[in-house]
Amino acid sequence: MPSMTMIEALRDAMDVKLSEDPSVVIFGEDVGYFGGVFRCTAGLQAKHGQNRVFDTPINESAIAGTAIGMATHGMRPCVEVQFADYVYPAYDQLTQEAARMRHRSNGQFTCPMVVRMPTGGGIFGGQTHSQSPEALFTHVAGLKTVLPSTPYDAKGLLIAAIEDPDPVIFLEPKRLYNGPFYGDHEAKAVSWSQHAAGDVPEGHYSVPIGKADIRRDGNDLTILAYGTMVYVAEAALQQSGLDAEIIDLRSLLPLDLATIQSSVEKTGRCVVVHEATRTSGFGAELVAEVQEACFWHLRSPIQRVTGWDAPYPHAAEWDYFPGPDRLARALAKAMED
Amino acid sequence: MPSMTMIEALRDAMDVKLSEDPSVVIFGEDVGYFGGVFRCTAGLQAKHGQNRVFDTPINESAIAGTAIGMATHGMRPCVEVQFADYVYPAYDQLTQEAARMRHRSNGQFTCPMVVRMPTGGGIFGGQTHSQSPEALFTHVAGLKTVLPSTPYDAKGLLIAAIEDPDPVIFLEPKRLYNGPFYGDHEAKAVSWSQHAAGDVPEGHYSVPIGKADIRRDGNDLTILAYGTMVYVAEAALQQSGLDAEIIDLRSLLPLDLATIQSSVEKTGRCVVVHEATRTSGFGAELVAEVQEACFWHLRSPIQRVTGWDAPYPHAAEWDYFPGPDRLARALAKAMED
Amino acid sequence: MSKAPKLTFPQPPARPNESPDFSEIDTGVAGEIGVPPFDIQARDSRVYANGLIRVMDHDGKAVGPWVELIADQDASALRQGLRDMMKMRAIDRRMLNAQRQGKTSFYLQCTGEEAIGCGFQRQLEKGDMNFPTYRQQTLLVAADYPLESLLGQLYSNTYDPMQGKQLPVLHSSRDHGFFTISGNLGTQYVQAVGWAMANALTGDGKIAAGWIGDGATASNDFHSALLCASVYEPPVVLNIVNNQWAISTYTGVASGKSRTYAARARGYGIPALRVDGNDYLAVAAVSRWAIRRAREGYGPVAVEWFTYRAAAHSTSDDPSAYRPKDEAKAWPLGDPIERLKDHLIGKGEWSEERHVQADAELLAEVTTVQKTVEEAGTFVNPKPMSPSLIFDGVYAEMPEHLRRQRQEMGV
Amino acid sequence: MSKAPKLTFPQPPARPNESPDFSEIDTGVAGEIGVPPFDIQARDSRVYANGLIRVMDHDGKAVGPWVELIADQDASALRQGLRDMMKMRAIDRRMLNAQRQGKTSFYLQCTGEEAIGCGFQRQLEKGDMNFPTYRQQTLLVAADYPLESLLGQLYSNTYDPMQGKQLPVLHSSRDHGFFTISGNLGTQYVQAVGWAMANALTGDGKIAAGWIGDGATASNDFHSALLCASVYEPPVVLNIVNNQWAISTYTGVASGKSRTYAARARGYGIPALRVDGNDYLAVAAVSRWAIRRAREGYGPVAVEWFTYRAAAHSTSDDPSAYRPKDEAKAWPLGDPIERLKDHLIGKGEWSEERHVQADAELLAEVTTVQKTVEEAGTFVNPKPMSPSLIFDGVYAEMPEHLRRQRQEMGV
Ligand SMILES: Cc1ncc(C[n+]2csc(CCOP(=O)(O)OP(=O)(O)O)c2C)c(N)n1
Ligand SMILES: Cc1ncc(C[n+]2csc(CCOP(=O)(O)OP(=O)(O)O)c2C)c(N)n1
Ligand SMILES: [Mg+2]
Ligand SMILES: [Mg+2]
Repeated sequence: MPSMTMIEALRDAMDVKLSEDPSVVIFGEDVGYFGGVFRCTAGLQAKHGQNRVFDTPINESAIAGTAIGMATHGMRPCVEVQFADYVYPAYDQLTQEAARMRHRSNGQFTCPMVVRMPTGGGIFGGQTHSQSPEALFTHVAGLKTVLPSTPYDAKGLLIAAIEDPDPVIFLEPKRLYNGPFYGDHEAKAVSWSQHAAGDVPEGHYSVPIGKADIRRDGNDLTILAYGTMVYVAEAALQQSGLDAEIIDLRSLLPLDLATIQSSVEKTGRCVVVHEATRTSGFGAELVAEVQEACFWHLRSPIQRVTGWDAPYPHAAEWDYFPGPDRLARALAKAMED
Repeated sequence: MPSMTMIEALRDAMDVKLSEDPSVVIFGEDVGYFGGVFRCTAGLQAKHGQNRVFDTPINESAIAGTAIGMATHGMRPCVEVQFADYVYPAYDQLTQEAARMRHRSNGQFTCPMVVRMPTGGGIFGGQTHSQSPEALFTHVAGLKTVLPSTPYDAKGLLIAAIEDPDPVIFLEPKRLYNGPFYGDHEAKAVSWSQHAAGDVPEGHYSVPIGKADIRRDGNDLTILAYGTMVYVAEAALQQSGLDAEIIDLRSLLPLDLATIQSSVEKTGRCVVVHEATRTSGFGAELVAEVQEACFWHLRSPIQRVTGWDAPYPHAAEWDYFPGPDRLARALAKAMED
Repeated sequence: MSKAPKLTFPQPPARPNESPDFSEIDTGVAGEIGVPPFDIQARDSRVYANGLIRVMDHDGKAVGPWVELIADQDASALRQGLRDMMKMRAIDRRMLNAQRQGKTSFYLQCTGEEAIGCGFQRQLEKGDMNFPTYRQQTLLVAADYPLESLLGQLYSNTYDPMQGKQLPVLHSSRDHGFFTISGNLGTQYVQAVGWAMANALTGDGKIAAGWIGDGATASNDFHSALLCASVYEPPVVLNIVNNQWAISTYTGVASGKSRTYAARARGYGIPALRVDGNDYLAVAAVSRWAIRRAREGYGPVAVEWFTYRAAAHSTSDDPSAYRPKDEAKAWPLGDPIERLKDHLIGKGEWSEERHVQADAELLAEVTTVQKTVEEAGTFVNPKPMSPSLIFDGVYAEMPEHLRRQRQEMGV
Repeated sequence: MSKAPKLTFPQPPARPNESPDFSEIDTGVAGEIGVPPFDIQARDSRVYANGLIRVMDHDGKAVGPWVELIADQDASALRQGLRDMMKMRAIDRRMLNAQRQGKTSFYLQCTGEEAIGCGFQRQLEKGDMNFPTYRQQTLLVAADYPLESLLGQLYSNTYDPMQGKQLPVLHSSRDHGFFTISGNLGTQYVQAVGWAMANALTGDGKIAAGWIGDGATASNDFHSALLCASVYEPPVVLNIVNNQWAISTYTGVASGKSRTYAARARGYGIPALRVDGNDYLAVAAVSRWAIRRAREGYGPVAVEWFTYRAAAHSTSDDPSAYRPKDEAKAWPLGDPIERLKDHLIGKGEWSEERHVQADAELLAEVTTVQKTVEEAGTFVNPKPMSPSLIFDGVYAEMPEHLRRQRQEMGV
């Protein structure tokens, strides 16, 4: 099986769908001729033509708004927002329009579209290239929100997202584009070719939206993670030596509560980790669901390890980024009593 | 003491600040000559002139963006968004600009401004006149979010918000504008003149941002509510006959965790109620904080009673609105075991 | 003469207790502005964007070069246009009443603006898509949308194709080329451009029409729409309905110092025209020109329909608080129904008697349907549908957490 | 000739491996466009918005009516302008290098655009406020901003007035009339209008200047800004820096079929001018006109500065992937430094020798400061500040939950 980076896997997914389905179109800022600032669409315009892959003006609400028009007409746009930090101008179109179409028109108009965007920090991008806005989308009924952590899932989930009958927010942890990241920026970079999850089948396959992946079986406690934090969790376990179960959520909305519940019922302890700011972050929703579903099994308070409630700093990036040390401390805390 | 509706109390707060402080300006759609579609600013332009109170084009991001420019210059704009459902075009300016100014400029530029908006349902407004977007703001570091439930608090909190050195999102439960609402739309409407909280002192006073209000002492369990839900909670207690403590949060961010914690440590049971959709709603944050702070005191799972994860419907409004019956059921559940 | 900077605050010509004053409005002369070629460029459309295209003169005669574009519109076609407008007004009359009686939660009229949607719709083909605002029910009426569905939506009962999900007047009918209306202003304008891009990409031969009010031209999506139309040149007609008011706000607060809304669109490199929206013949002719031009691949065009919102903004509004009571009567371009009526009478193709009779017939038709529909439930006397409908259509397939919530609802 | 609708996709004149082609660009004739009166209306500004205002002719002579506006700019003033630009370029050279050596995480040059910010800033008064983009460091340099602070921000060390909170190049200095830069494009353009509204409301006699790139004119805030400027007419100069590229995207994808960006602004009812941004004299003259006009209460004006982004977008970009390598050299309006240098030499006020010497001096000055600043820490060899700074300034007073988080951080 060929080994791919997450960038190549995403590109391959779009290539597959462009080839299979004439209603698929790809557009966004710098995605056409150039192929995207992260190169995710490189070569796709040359291969499929300008009518299928093109550049847009710098206006995220226009990207979303035109995509909605196309999707309600019957096409399947898959658009890119250059950084998740720049999705806010499109927030109205995505949450009040794309998310509402099917419901408000009672099925007359539907909105099968995908909005891809690089998310998360760890690249010294400062407060406007590092944000994790997932919770702003999981609060919106009518949207689905997914976030892969491997090239294999990235391709499979993106194909599933493009084929989904409803709008999907597709968050790409940019720190994982070229390899897994275990939270130590001074350690030698690992490439996907050195990781099993870098093996990506050619052609069409999909990973179902709404199913979590148990990345590691364990009995001491359950770690709920997604994106870059999955690898931070692995690193934290190295330090703590605990036998934790690591669940990679992959899909935040809909959420695979069944998998989470059976794990926490088994371990009785739970730690939630994400990069986004804590207050009203997606971790809050996870804690709320777990404490309700597993209350009688919980043996210690559910811990949240998150980005601090402050803008993502440039210089102090590694004091902000929830790394293995901070997570390990929370794991220890969760094991108390 | 004069009795005021919440509308009159808000107007009085703006009148007081306009009179006291020349740097205060009020603007928004239809707020100038006409005085606002809910009449909150009626008479203010006639009294204070067009330079202090004026109409704007229908562009919420322009309202926010110009307000930010004025606030960073040194003025204190207090702007109105006609319905909270229409704040999304301003989301980028409010969350990426207003919220970030002080931090990113290291204090060179600050942004003392208030964004008022009517929130919540119960007026047959359908999905675009009934939303409760508070959780979309509590996730944003740098913003404060408040939500009064009485005319007294409305005036005191609005004065505090206008005087606050940082941007404040000021949500007004529109179903409470003219009187308390106990969740039964067929019951005879109660006016604020019939309610003690309708007594509002003249002149300047303020209610501190960040302090909750214990609306009812009780020992059986703790109900965390805000806005319209405070009255729904009172009605639910009528039905259930339980001796619950009702906490009116008033300020969501910053949150008065101390008051919440001591209450739940006393009662050992907690129910959270809000009108917003459940997933990633502010209730999730409350549950997460309470379970962490009060884990060893909790005797049953914390319940969430919320709007359903669907757009706010027009016809089925009362099946969507979290009323006394639904809350009473949750209270009973919380009392089990 | 140097002066200190001061802010300007656009003012309407008259406020309550002042007498209406439209002396600033230059209505031009009927027939004076020509028909531009299909390949006209924005830069050459100045006279069309800053002037006012009119076809009917003061005696109701059709004059000027636009007449031949609608040469095939014989008397029966025009009578149909008249009936469309009269039917719309009959519906407004009945439904305003119904709301006053508490039978619906909300209503909104389009009095004085009937010619625009009625005249435009009759020039469209099946499969073309309008992205309307809440004030273009005329598009449905002139598309022969079943009255049962139209009224059913207003009553939120079983006749409502949307099952009461949406606020009254936020209609949707894909089959009638009427896109689902959002309560959020502006949002659909750029969606219309996206739809038109799909028209071009799929080569389906259809076009899209965006609709926006003068006040909502201030919204960001107005800009996005014009921008994308200018960049990609899809087959879209971008309609701007300038009815002088946005609730209580004078149109000057949206136009600022722009000469016209058409002129603003022209700045985006899009050919633009300004048209008397109360002149059914002008509406029909310009609509046909714009729609054909788009369909034949000449790209986007913007049309400002110049009119006046004669009624209140909605049943929640009282205009006497912000404008002179009799301002509507003073509108220099009259009433669209009266004008088409006079035109037809002048041609000997209509009469006062037939008009009165038609009015009665239409009112009767509406009233009959209204009775039937009301039996399925009104706001005062609702016949609730299953509450579980709330969860239908949030997604194509209901996810687990919605199933749990539906159970919790206990239905 | 009817055709099926097809989408258009704006294309640059040349792509890699093609030879640069600017034959479509009409540079007009230096001195040909006059100076408009302060009370000019948008409708009368067509020639200024569609033409190109130039002062220096091909031999570097100052010609035409704009010259007298800067009659007081004697040789020493112009030499200062030249030094400002040369200093900026020296900084770019050194800092590009530093980034290549890994001493900073990121850098971004303004090569070829130096005249615009340098020329504009020298016409402002203390207290006026710029709302710059990341490519207007020139505004700081020409405001004599301390080099230590400028470089310190790039190194995110203790010399950084923002304590490393922001990405390199996102400067802020209220005292130097330089608003804190956001990474989000466009947002500050409408804020500039709001600030100018405060200038008018407080009567402080100051003005605001908005800055935006050609690509970012597509953003919603560009529209909001022009709209509010048109409605309220505050003292604001709305600058549009058209450098032909937005990262890899050709300016045509932002302009669409608009003739110029100035023409788009004119559609909003705002007088607009288009100026050769590589002509320091034209920049100085038009800036002075626009700034004075705003200060004297004649309202907003939009200025499109026509230039070319000679360097890469940033250190993360490689333009050879999307445009001809030697396109910059082919720019018909030359290089701003070379042109002002030639002008001064032509006047006998400057020489090749003095130029070489000045270059060396400026490079030495920058290098010395660079050494000092680097001692406080670089990206490869950081001297971390207290992590708890993360929590400073989120709010004026640190709320309880942030205190708890700071404790949790363990500092
Ligand atoms: C984004 C948004 N902001 C505000 C509103 C509230 N609102 C509803 S209608 C209206 C006035 C619109 O005026 P105009 O666009 O001229 O259309 P008209 O009502 O005159 O047909 C306003 C401000 C809204 N619906 N959406
Ligand atoms: C809202 C937003 N969208 C996208 C970006 C990513 N981005 C950064 S610079 C840039 C190009 C800007 O081009 P232009 O406005 O012409 O300015 P220039 O770089 O040419 O000076 C883009 C797309 C951003 N910073 N903000
Ligand atoms: Mg209007
Ligand atoms: Mg550019």
